[in-house]
Formats: sequence, C-alpha cells, structure tokens
Amino acid sequence: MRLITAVIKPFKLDDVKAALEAFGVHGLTVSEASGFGRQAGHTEVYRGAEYQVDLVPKLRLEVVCDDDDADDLIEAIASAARTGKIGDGKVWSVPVEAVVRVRTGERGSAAL
Amino acid sequence: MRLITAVIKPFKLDDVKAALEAFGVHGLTVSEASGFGRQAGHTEVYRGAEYQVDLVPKLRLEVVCDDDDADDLIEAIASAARTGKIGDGKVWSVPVEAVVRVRTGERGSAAL
Amino acid sequence: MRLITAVIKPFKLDDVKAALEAFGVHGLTVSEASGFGRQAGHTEVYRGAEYQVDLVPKLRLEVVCDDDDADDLIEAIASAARTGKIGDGKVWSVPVEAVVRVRTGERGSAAL
Amino acid sequence: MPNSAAINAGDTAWVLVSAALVMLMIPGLALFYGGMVRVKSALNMLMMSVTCLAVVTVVWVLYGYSLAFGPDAGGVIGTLRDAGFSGIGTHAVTGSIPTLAFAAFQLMFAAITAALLSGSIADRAKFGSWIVFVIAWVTVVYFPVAHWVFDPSGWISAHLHVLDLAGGTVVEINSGASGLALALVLGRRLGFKRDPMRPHSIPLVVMGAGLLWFGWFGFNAGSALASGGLASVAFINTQVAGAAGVLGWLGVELRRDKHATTLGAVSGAVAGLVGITPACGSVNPLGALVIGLLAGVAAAYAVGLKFRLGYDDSLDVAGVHGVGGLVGTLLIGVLATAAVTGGARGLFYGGGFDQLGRQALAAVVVGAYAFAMSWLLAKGIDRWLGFRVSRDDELAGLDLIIHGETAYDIAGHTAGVGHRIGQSVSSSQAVPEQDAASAKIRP
Amino acid sequence: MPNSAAINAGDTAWVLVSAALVMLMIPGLALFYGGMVRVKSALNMLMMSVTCLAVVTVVWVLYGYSLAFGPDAGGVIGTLRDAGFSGIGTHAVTGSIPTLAFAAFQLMFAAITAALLSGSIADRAKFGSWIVFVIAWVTVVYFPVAHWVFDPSGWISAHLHVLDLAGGTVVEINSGASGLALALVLGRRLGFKRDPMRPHSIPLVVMGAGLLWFGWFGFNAGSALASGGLASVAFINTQVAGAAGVLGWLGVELRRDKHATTLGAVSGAVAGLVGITPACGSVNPLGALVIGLLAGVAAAYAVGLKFRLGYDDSLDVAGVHGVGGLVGTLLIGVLATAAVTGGARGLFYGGGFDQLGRQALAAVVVGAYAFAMSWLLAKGIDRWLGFRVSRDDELAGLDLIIHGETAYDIAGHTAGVGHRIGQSVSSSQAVPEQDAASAKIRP
Amino acid sequence: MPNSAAINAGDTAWVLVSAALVMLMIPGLALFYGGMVRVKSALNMLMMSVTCLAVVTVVWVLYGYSLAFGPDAGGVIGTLRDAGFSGIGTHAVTGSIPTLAFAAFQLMFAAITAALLSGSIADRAKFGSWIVFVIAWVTVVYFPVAHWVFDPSGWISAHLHVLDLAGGTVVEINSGASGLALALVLGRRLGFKRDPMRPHSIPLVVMGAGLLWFGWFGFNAGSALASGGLASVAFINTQVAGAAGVLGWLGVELRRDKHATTLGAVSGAVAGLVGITPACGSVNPLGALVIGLLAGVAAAYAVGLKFRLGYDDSLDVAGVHGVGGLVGTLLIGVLATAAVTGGARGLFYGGGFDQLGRQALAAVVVGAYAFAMSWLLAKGIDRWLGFRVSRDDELAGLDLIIHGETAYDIAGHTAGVGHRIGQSVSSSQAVPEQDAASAKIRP
Ligand SMILES: Nc1ncnc2c1ncn2[C@@H]1O[C@H](COP(=O)(O)OP(=O)(O)O)[C@@H](O)[C@H]1O
Ligand SMILES: Nc1ncnc2c1ncn2[C@@H]1O[C@H](COP(=O)(O)OP(=O)(O)O)[C@@H](O)[C@H]1O
Ligand SMILES: Nc1ncnc2c1ncn2[C@@H]1O[C@H](COP(=O)(O)OP(=O)(O)O)[C@@H](O)[C@H]1O
Repeated sequence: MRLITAVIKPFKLDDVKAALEAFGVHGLTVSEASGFGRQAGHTEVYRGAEYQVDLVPKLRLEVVCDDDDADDLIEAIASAARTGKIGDGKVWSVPVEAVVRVRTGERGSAAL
Repeated sequence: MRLITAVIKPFKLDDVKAALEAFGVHGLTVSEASGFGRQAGHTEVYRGAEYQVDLVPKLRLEVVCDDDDADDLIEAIASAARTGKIGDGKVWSVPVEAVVRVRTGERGSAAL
Repeated sequence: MRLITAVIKPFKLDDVKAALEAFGVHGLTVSEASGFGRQAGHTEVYRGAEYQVDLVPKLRLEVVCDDDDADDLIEAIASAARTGKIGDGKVWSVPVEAVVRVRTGERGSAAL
Repeated sequence: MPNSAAINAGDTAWVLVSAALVMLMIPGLALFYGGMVRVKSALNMLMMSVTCLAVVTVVWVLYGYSLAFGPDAGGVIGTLRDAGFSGIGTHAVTGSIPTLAFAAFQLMFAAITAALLSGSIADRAKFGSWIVFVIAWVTVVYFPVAHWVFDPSGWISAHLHVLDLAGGTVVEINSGASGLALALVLGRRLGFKRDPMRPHSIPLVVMGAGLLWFGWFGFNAGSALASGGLASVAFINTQVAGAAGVLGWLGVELRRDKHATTLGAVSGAVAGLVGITPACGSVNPLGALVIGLLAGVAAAYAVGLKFRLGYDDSLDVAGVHGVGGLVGTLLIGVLATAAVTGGARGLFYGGGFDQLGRQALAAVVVGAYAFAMSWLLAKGIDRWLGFRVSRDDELAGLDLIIHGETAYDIAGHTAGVGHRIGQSVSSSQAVPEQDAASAKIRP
Repeated sequence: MPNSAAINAGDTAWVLVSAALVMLMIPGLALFYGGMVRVKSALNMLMMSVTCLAVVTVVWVLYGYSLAFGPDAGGVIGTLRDAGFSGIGTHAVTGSIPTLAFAAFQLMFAAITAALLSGSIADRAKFGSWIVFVIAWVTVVYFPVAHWVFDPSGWISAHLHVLDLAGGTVVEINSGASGLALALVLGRRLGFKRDPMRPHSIPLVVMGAGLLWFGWFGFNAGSALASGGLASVAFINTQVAGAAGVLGWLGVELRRDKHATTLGAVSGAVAGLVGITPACGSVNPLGALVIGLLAGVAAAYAVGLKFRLGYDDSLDVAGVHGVGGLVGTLLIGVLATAAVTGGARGLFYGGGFDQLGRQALAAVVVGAYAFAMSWLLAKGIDRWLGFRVSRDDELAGLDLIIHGETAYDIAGHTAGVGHRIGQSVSSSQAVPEQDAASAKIRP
Repeated sequence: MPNSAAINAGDTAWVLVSAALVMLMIPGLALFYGGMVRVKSALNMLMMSVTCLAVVTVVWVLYGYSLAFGPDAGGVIGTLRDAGFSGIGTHAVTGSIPTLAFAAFQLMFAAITAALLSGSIADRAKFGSWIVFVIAWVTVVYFPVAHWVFDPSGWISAHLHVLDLAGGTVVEINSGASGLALALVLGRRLGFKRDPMRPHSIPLVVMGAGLLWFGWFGFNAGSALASGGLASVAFINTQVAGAAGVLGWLGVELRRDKHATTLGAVSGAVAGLVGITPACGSVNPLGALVIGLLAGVAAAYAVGLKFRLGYDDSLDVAGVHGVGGLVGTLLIGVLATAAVTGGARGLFYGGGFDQLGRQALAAVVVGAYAFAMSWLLAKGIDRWLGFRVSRDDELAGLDLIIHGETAYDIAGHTAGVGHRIGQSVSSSQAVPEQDAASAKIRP
C-alpha cells in the first residue's frame, strides 16, 4: 500500500476530488496547510506598517491506495491540480505497512 | 520505528488517548482534518439555497513508536476509536528512518 | 528521497525557516497541530469551573528532500527549533518513493 | 397631528428611547448567551432569544398587554378589553406619555424576561417546544405577575406596597425561578461536569454584556416613566451597581481562583445590574454600591452551586438573575431612603422590619409561583411534544440539526471549499451522472 | 445660548436621538452584510458601508441637503441656496426642532440608503468606482426622490398625497430597484449558482440585524419629527412588524426547507421592518402585524428568484428591500386607518381604491426612475472606469487585493507567525543579505 | 415624585440618553482596541476598559465627582463636600437638569478617558498595576483637569476663556499625553518593529468604531447639557468631522500605501471625531469638515512616528487622540464663528490671534501636566509593584497568564476536545488512578 500526500491550491480541491472519483477512489483526508516556496506571498498594511506574509494557503490531501494504483493516482492528482502557475504544489508517496478500517477492523485493500 | 497515523471521529480523542496511555504511550500529535468517504456529509440552508457539505470533520493523530509496538498500538487505537458506525476512520502505519527529540537531540527509542 | 516531519513550538518557525534557507532548502509545508506529551498544558477558569487543557499548540513542518541531505537537515531543524525546555518537539523522517511538482510534472530531485 | 395636552414631549422621548434600549437588550442577551455556549449550538442560543422577541411581541399585541395592564380583575389579572389594542389610539395617555409608548416599553420587558430563561436550557431543547413554552409561559406566568407588581391595581403593588421600580420580582426572581424549573425538567447536558463547556467567543459575550448594560439604563431609569429626578437617580444607581457588581465578582474570583476573568467581570456587571433593578428608585448611590457589590459576590458564589447540587442551569439564570434579584429586592427593605422614595425607609434608615418583610413576602410568592407554574408547563410540554432533543442530535450540535446552519465559515482556506450547492448545480460539473432534478436551490 | 421659543426640547431630544439611531444602522448594516459574505471579501463589504457614511455626509453638507430640502423648484428638486448650510444657524427652526437637527436626521437616511445598494454587488466591485457611483447616485437619484416625497413641496407629497412616513419609496423601493440595476450591470459573481457562498459569520449577521432593528425605531418613529402620539404609534408598529416579519419568513422556511434558520429569522425581521417603514404612521398595530407578516413571506419567496432568473443580487437588496418596501407602500392603501392618519383611509376601512392607486403610482414611478437612472450611471461608470474587478482579483478576494488586509488572524497558533514586517526589519534578523533600504514601515 | 420646576424634561431626556451613549463608548472602545491586538492578549485589552468602567465609577461616587465639580477651591480643584453625593438628592438641579443626571454624564467622561490610556500599553501591563494606576491617575490628573476646564469656576474656564465644549483638552490631549508617558515607562513590546502585530479581528474593530461614533453624539452634543440649537450644531458637526476624518486618513493611505484600508477608515473616523470634540460647539459644519479632514490627515501621519522614533504607543493613543485633540483645540482659534459661539471668533473670521493663543496655552498646559504626572505615577507604580509582565508571560499572552482564559474556541472540530474539567471529574473516567481530591470545580 502507498500513502499519497498532495499539497495543492485550495480552490483545486473539487477538481482533484472529481479526478479521484473518476479513478474509483472514494475516500480521502484533507487538512489545511500553508506553504513556503517559490510562490510569492502577499503584503498587508495596518496603520501604515507593511507586513510581508510569506505563508501561502494550501490544502494537504492524503490518500491511501494500493501499490499498483499509486503511480496513476499521483499522475491523476497532479494533472487535476495543475494550473501551470507557480505554487501549484507537490505530490509525494510513501510506503505503507498496514492500514485498518476502524469501523470493522478490516486490513489492507479491504480497509480502503 | 513506525509512524502510526489515525483519522478518527473528533469526539473519540479522549478514548484513544486513554488507550494510548494504558499502553504506555504518552506522546502524540493531533491535527484537524476533514474527510471524504462513505459517511454522508450534511446539508445547510441559507436564504433558501441548500448547500451539501461533503467534508466531514475528523481528527488526525500521529504517533511514532517502536517497530514491535506498532501492531498492538494500531489495534489499540482502532478499538478505542470504534463506534461501529460508518465514518469511524482509518489507521495506517509507515516505516520511520530516524526520529529525534528536539530538546536533547536524542535519537531512536530514546527520543519518544 | 525523504520526507522530514518536524513538530515544533510555533514561535520557532522563523528560526527553522532561516536554518532551512541557509541550507539551501526553499520549500516547506506547514500545518497547525497540537501535542500531548511531557509538556504540561494550562488551566482555564470559566465562572469558577477550572478546565485543564492538555493539548499544547504546535506547528507541524514537512520537507521533502534528497536522501543525502536528510540527516543534515534533521540536525539543522532540530538545532534551530531547540529552546532546551520540555515540549520542543520531535523530528522524524520517512522514505519517499516518488515526488512530483504539480506545475510541471517534474519528478524526483527536480521536483523540489 | 397635534399631541394631546396631557402628553409631555420630554417624558415621551425618554420612554420611547428607553423602550428602544430595552429592545436592544434582547440581541445583547442573544450575543451574551450565544458567546457563552459551545460553537455547535451557538446559533440555537441566538435563535431562542430572537424568537422570543418575535413571538412575545405578537402575543403582546393580541392579548398580552391587556392581560397585564387591561382593566383590573381582582388585583390578579387584567381583562381582555384592550386585546389587539382596540380602542387605544394615538391620543390615549398613561401618566404623561401616550399609552402606546407605555405599551411598547412594557412589551420589551415581557420579551426579554422570556428570553432570559433560554440560558438555563442551552444546547438541548427542541426548538418547537421552546416556542410553545414561551407562549404558555408569558400567558400563565409573566402577564399575571407583571399585573400584580407593575399595574397600580395589582395586589402586590396595591396591597403589599412592595417597592420594585423595574422588576426585581417580575423579571429577575421570576426568570431565575422559572429557569431553574426548566433546567430541572430538561435535565443535564450530556457530559455535564465531565466535559468542559467553555464559552466559544468571549468577545461576543463582552459585546453582549456591553449592550445589556447600555440597555439597562432604559430598563431601570425608563421605569420612572418620566424624565426627571427619579429617572436620574435610577440612572446613576444603575451605573454604580453594575460597576460594583464587577468588583464583587472579581473579588471572589481573585480569592478563590487566583484569576480575574473577563467572563467574571461581565457576569458580575450583569449581577450588579440585576441587583439594582428593583432598588434603583429607592436607594441612593451609596446604597446602590452596596447592593451591586453584594449581588456580584452572591452570584459569583451561587453559580458554583449547580456543580455541587448537580442541576444544569447552564448559563446560570437562577445563579445570576434569581440570586441577584433576590439580593436587590430584599435590600430595598434595608437601604431604601426616604430622600429617594419620598416616604418608605429601610431597616438601616430606621424604617424597621416592615418594608423588609413586605419585600421578602413578594419575593417568595413570585418565586414560588414562577417555579411551580414553569415546572408544570415544562413537564406538560415534555409529555406532549418532548422538550429535549435526542442524544445524537445533542452531540452533533443543534445548529446543524435544527437550523441547518453553522455559525462560522472563517477557519481558513477551506472556508467555502468542499461544499456544493444542492445536487445538480455542482454535479453538472463534477459528478455529471447525478440527476439534475435533485437541484435544491429554491425560489 | 438660549433656545428659540419655537424649539421644543423634548421633540429635539427625540429627533437627535433618532438621528443617532439611524447613524448606528450604518455600522449595523455593515456587519449584517459583512457577516453574510465569504471571509475573503468581508472587509470590502464593511468598507462599502463605511465609505457611504463618509462620502454621503460630506456631499450632504456641500449640496445634498440643499438639493433635497432647499427652496423648492417646481416640486422636482431643491435649489442650491442652502448649500454648505449657509445661513442655517443654531436658531433656524423646522417644525418644532432646530433645522440642523432635521438636517442631521435626513443626512442619515441618504447615507444608509446608499449603503443598502452595496449588498447587490458583493465581492466584485472596484472600490474607486463604487465611491464615484455613490456620489453620482445620491445626486441624481436620492436627493430628487427625497425631495419629491419628504419635502412638503415635492410633487409626490404635495400633489399625489402619498402616505409614506419613513421612506418606503425613498429608501426601500428606491434601493431595491437601484440595487437590481447595479447587479445587472456588474453581472454574476464567479461561481454563482455553483459554489456555495455562505455567510462567513452568522453571529455577525445577527448583531448587525440587532443594531438595525434598534436603529429602525429612530428611522420610523423619528420620522414623526416630534415626540408624541404619532411617534409612539410608529414605534410600536415598527416593533410589531419586525416581529411578524420573523414569523413570516420562518413560516416559509419551515414549509419549504424544513429548517427555521437564524439567517432566515433576521432576514425576516429586516423584511418586516422594511414593510412597515412607509406605513408606520398610517396603520394600527394589527395592521402592522399584517404588513410585517406579508413582507416577511413575500421576501422569503422573492430571494429565491435570483437563482431562478439568474441575476446575482447577492445579498437580496431587491428581494428584501424592494419587495418589502412595495408590500408596505401598497398596503397603506389597504390598511390605513383614519384613527392613525387623522384622515386618509385604506380600502379595508372603506377608503376605496383612491389611496391605493396613489400609493401604487408613487411606487412605480420611484422604482422606474431609480432603476433607469442607476442602470445608466452604473453603465457609464463601467465604461469609464470599469466597475468590476478582474477574475483573478475576485478569486483571490477583495480584502487582500483592494484593501491589503485580511479580516481575521485568530485561526490558532499560526496567528502572527510567518509574517514579517516589511523587508529590512525581519531581514536584519533572519535574512541578513537583504537590503535595509527596502524597509516598509511608513511614518 | 413630581419634578422640581427647574427641571426641563426634554433637556433631562437628552442628557440621560447622552450619558448612556457615552457609557456605550466604553464597550465600544474595548472592542475597537481588543480587535486591534493579537489574539493572545485580546481579553486583557477588553478587561482594561471594562475595569475602568467599574473602578472609575466607584471612585466617582466616593470622591471623584466632588473633586471635579464640588465647591471650587481656588480654581484648581473641587472640595470634598459632595463626596458620596451626600446631600445631592433627586431635587438638586444643575442648569435645567437634575444634578444626578449631570453627575452621571460626567462620570462616563472620566471612565472613558481612563480607558483610552490602555491602548498605549497593549499586551504587556500587569493587571493589578493597571488598576492602581487608573485610580491614581483619575485622582491626580483627570479630576483636576476636568475641574479646570469643565467647571465654570475652574481656572481655564473662568480665566482663560478657552472654548472646549466636550473635552479636547480634558479628554483628548490629556489621554494622548498620558498615554505617551505610559508607553515610555513600560517600554516596547517584545518584537516591536520586527514582528507583525496585526489586528486579530477587523470586524471587531469596525463594530467598536461604530459604537464609538454612535456614542460620540452623546459625548459632544450631550455636552450642551440641553436639547436645542447648540446640541444640534454639535451633533451635525460631529457627524461631518467623523466623515471627513475617514476621507483624510484614506487619502493619506492611498497616496502612501496604495491601499485604502478598513482599519484606516475607522481610525480616520475616530481621529475626525476626536478633532471635533472641543470644537463642536464653536464652528459651523464647513468648519467641522476642515477640522475632521485635517485631524484625519494629521493622525494618519502621526501614527507612523512611533516606528521612526521608537516609542511603542501600541494602539496610537498619542497619535490619534493627542494629535487629533490638538488639531481641534487649536483650530477653534481659527474657525470659531460668532454665529455659533454667540461671541468669540477665530482668526479666519476676523477674531485675531487672541482666541488661538488661549487655546494653545490650554493645550500646552494640560498636555504638559498630564504627561508629567502620568510619567511620575507610572514610574512610581513600576518601582513599587512592577508595571510590566515577565518576558515569558508576554510571549505566552496575557489572556492565559493573567485571566486564565482564551478569547475563542471556534477553530473547528477540536473546539472543546482534549480539555478536561478539573482533575477528578475526567479522571473518574479516563485516568482513574488520579486523586479525586484534586477536583477543581468550585462552588
Ligand atoms: N521541499 C518541500 N517539501 C514539502 N513541501 C514543499 C516543498 N517545496 C514546496 N513545497 C510545497 O509546495 C508548495 C508550492 O511550491 P512552490 O515552490 O511555491 O511552487 P512550485 O511547486 O510550483 O514550484 C509550497 O507552498 C509548499 O507548500
Ligand atoms: N483512501 C483513503 N485515504 C485516506 N483517508 C481515507 C481514505 N478513505 C477514507 N479515508 C478517511 O476515513 C474517513 C472515514 O471513511 P468512510 O469511508 O467515511 O467510513 P469507513 O472508514 O467507516 O468505511 C474519511 O472521512 C476519510 O477521512
Ligand atoms: N510518540 C510521539 N509521536 C508523535 N508525536 C509526539 C510523540 N511524543 C511527543 N510528540 C510530540 O512532541 C511534542 C513534544 O513532546 P514532549 O513530550 O512534550 O516534550 P519533549 O519532546 O521535549 O520531551 C508533543 O507535544 C507532541 O506533539
């Protein structure tokens, strides 16, 4: 099994979710994140003092999947999240040793 | 070493924490997450427009542990988090190469 | 490739970021987290009822890097985040199988 | 349209302003209460106040005013002659102001007193049952008690000669006793005494308290029904007692908890303001200082009783309003000064136990009546409709379950992400296989 | 300085208070609207109201008052004689109050009416263009219409004898029709009907609604311009209609959506208050009950039209103010009672269709004029300056792009982390190779 | 109790309302300031205002009123004869209103002026020391200065013939100079000029500003102490100057920062309102326009000085109140018009430099006195009790450390999770080995 983690632009969530569903993946976990990177942050001004905000809002997606699906899924997520502009994010995968569905205790592929 | 990640229903945190403590694990990291999956979301209505909210609130727990403990811990977490209803979440583990306690620089089991 | 995850005290972010930049790493992903551990929480009082809050605010940093850099980076992060007081946090690393830059589809080191 | 000669423009201006001020106390209370509950039921808390404003107003027009202030029937209740304000035009006068101004002012008292009760049953009441209860409660409890005390021919006013300018009995003891009954009937929140149920937004609580304090000037000084010396002494007494209440509560906290809290400060303010409500037209500013201080101290201790005794008066209606109102109502019997009342004097000023006895009797009667009737009404509604939501609904939070809403969508960059409007609209993009007929945007 | 004998202190107190109350409606509206939009453009929503308060006030002093209430020119407009309040000192009297008090009261009406329009173009307007529009709109639309209806020599007032105490035409129908025109010119928000655009903070909306309701007493009862019977009936009618509006809207929701929502309750309150605005000095409390209820019901249905018909009147200016104002303006023709008006009667009280016809005519004329002129002005500004922000800016949110701010920094422990002040300041610590000359803290 | 014949009901209504309005400015200020600081010390900011309201009120009753307005001693201070309002009953009259109404109105001025100071020392003051400072400061600084300017026998009023209707000296210059002294004594916040210290909630700031503006009508127009022409001109001038202040500040921002910010708009409003405070009863609306505009511009530039000169007047008490108050106090000497003042004229209207000189002298004397005494008091308290919290406490945030609270618990689904009530309660479930004796729920 693999765990695919994707850091994407927030407004791309619906597209990525659709791509996953088209692929037959119906579960994922999303959390809020912020990124530093090439993408520039923004400037805010309060009573004449300018603040440079470098953290850029991102969403962080996690999908556990079968080893065989991993590469295709990474590809699917990356294309769905792509705008072509700096800051589109990263997708990476790590090996998973075990996965359990809490409700039933099922393990492995059956747990997804 | 292993990293166990658990996605659970928020109100189960105290139970899982108690289970971990019973097991002798006294550290963990928690973050907020939302999940898509089998569990249905909910509907909200604002001035007559209905919104379907598919993201379901979850907590995401991370515990780094010794290889030997991993399986038991996964089991312990899963049973503590179980309600038997859809949406109870997932637990998975990945291999860890190194772990350091920031305060002391200790590595490996000593870092936990 | 490796994924380094660091759980640190929030006000140490700028120091860690500076250390990473000094090392030549210009990207990282940050998310909010809370930790249970040795560090004591705090007490709040509302209309005479005392609440013990055990969760301590933390930031969770993720950096994907080349295998060769991993150890030095872990060291760099840990020293930058260190205050020497309980609750400084943990740094751990896991092996990464693939990494993609969403914008370009580049893979491996080129994706960072 | 020229005014009737009996109408004093200055007095009318003051009473109209006061009525508006008391109205503002209702959103103020909504925020005060709403900030104090957990975020998952915050809107429900707001809605309990807002619907009181709506429902009690309508009931007031239809028959409430007439029950409370219509022609007296035996000192116990008004008759229905003035139902629908029939016959009460713009020329009708009460004292030196238009009767409609008086009616508007008193309307607000009924509405806010009902809203006060909602605090005792936070996070667990069925919404429809709450509305039914409110209608029944104002009819059976509030209107009669208001008649007894506020109408010159009511028995407490005419025969007991109780001093209660702005409603220590009618509003405070009444709501405290009724709230306690409600809390007992509905039972404790799930997790009471185990889970923390801390305020989700203290700035909201402070803002609500600020509006309450502001509105209380209308509540108390407006009760003079004229703009002059009595209103002025009631005004400054209100300010002084609110201030002293803050100090009283914070003093208890510093002694007991080692922290002076923001929630404590504003709770103390409310307790002090509650305490002076009956007494504002009977004592001088030093008396107000004493009453505010003692009300603050007493309420700060009283709110802990619910944990000791195990009843879940969630936002301390009995602990703050009941106790504070009792302190003020009784202390009139001690601190009333003839220079302010124009006659009656309290124990401290040589008036003996006479006034104190009358005050105590009124407090007991109103408290007992309110508790008993509220308990019966709540029990009846519980049998009939059920008054408490299911366990699952309570855990999920009333906002989503009852109102189909959540209070905030600001928690960062998922704000607005991952939702879809209805079915068809989004599905037309992302999930094209779904049926367009399930569209949920309503005309 | 002693007052002129013609000045009544009580009436003046009431009108000054009322002016202050109406002023408070503007921050109230800002919060009401601001809570209803997504968090990324919440400040922009606040700013549209705040700048109305500023800009319209200045315009009013310079020439607005004079256009609206200066010496009449043919029933259509005032002349510029009173521009800059020249010659209007502290002794000038209008009715029984100082002219400056009257001018202050009417000023607030102009400012809030302009602010109302901002709701129809939430999240997408260029800020500079909005300011230009506001100046043009009050000049070309508001001041003339106010003259027609509120000035005794205006043609609607003097010749049509329309009953409209507090501005069902001038304020409500006017803003509704103008808002609709604005929404049409600017077009729909990106993602309209697809993305949810839910309120980012309903407590903020409730607080805003509370201030609006409170301020509305000044708006309506203050329009009596004196403190007596007329003000009192307007006051209680305002309360009753607001309450009935809540019930009307919630009734529709319960029937249609199965949820009584908080947003619905306060929207209904506003609809009811809008409905009674013209009628508050013409009907009795039972009439107000009917008007409030119907306004609430009508508006609850009307807001759905924008999804059906596809125009994006984002916060329902037309749906709530246009529709509610129309309901109230017309129902005067049905429910006006001689006991309140002192003469004119509606259809229901045997007055025939006469008054109803006059009311309908005024509603149509004002609505048509406002729609047409607003459309022309908005189109012109759109050509000249552009009225809508770019696609990217709209997606990013106006707060950051236009105002360089974000509404909140409370989302937890990254609050305040990861920001730097300017360049040099932080760089002097963490990134020492940067140039100190890029410091951005401004004197 | 019938009113004394000398009491005018309309005037009394207006002054009572004004007192209530000024009271509301204190919660308004609390929100305005509270929204502007970082979330970790937001409650502390609220508490500094709330405790001023409480403490100053009590001090006022005990001896403050008497020091400020009791029988004059040499033009410098009042004697203690009226301490505890002894002998001041409901029939006592000041002008045309009850003395208690006048005392209530003036009370609010003392309370809000003290609260203003808290802005200069945000996020770093010991709470107990702040309370001690407030008591000392009103006694040594505020009450004397109020006597000098507001009491007819005070030396600035009686001999300098300075025009200052609502307290440009007593309130604004006084708080500005005192705030500066406080900021200097306490020193800069940790991270000043390096870390961003951005407002944690701008909607809260806007709401606070809205309440301030609303309350300012009472502050300024209420200072006429009667309801007529003077109140009316003060009222409209207040509105105009607030509006012009918005435009002034935003103008500076657009030129300098390229963004018109929400924080700037409301800061400009406050600056304009500050500017007109002394002048509202001396200039006409065009004069108010000039004063508001210049106050907005001057303050917008002045707030940057703290970064240049390195003192941390955190929320710009000196920059906004000091500078704005100075602008207004001086410009009376330029723009006062006989038509409004009934006599004195400014430079622009041919009055020469006479009045301007008097205004400048009063400004300098009050500013110098306030700065010097505040510096001494703050230094003394710092030596005695310490005035600043420890480094660790400042980093952790005052809310948790001092008040044992956090402002919000809304950040999502961990709201309310992971907390336990006391020790024993939760332990009885999850950690059964702990000792039940450590239970922390207090009665
Ligand atoms: N080495 C890294 N490890 C983890 N996350 C990274 C890394 N580099 C970038 N990121 C994440 O990816 C996001 C996009 O990176 P950025 O450099 O801005 O643009 P791009 O990926 O288009 O080159 C960042 O905001 C950050 O969240
Ligand atoms: N493939 C997956 N990868 C990561 N997280 C998942 C995956 N599938 C489900 N989840 C997480 O688990 C949660 C529960 O899944 P769900 O399908 O609703 O119920 P259940 O696990 O009981 O079958 C989801 O809300 C989501 O957070
Ligand atoms: N086994 C663990 N797995 C994951 N995170 C942990 C673990 N133990 C501790 N942590 C995280 O590290 C933080 C610091 O740990 P703590 O025990 O308080 O101090 P220290 O690391 O200095 O000994 C915790 O708040 C938690 O977020």
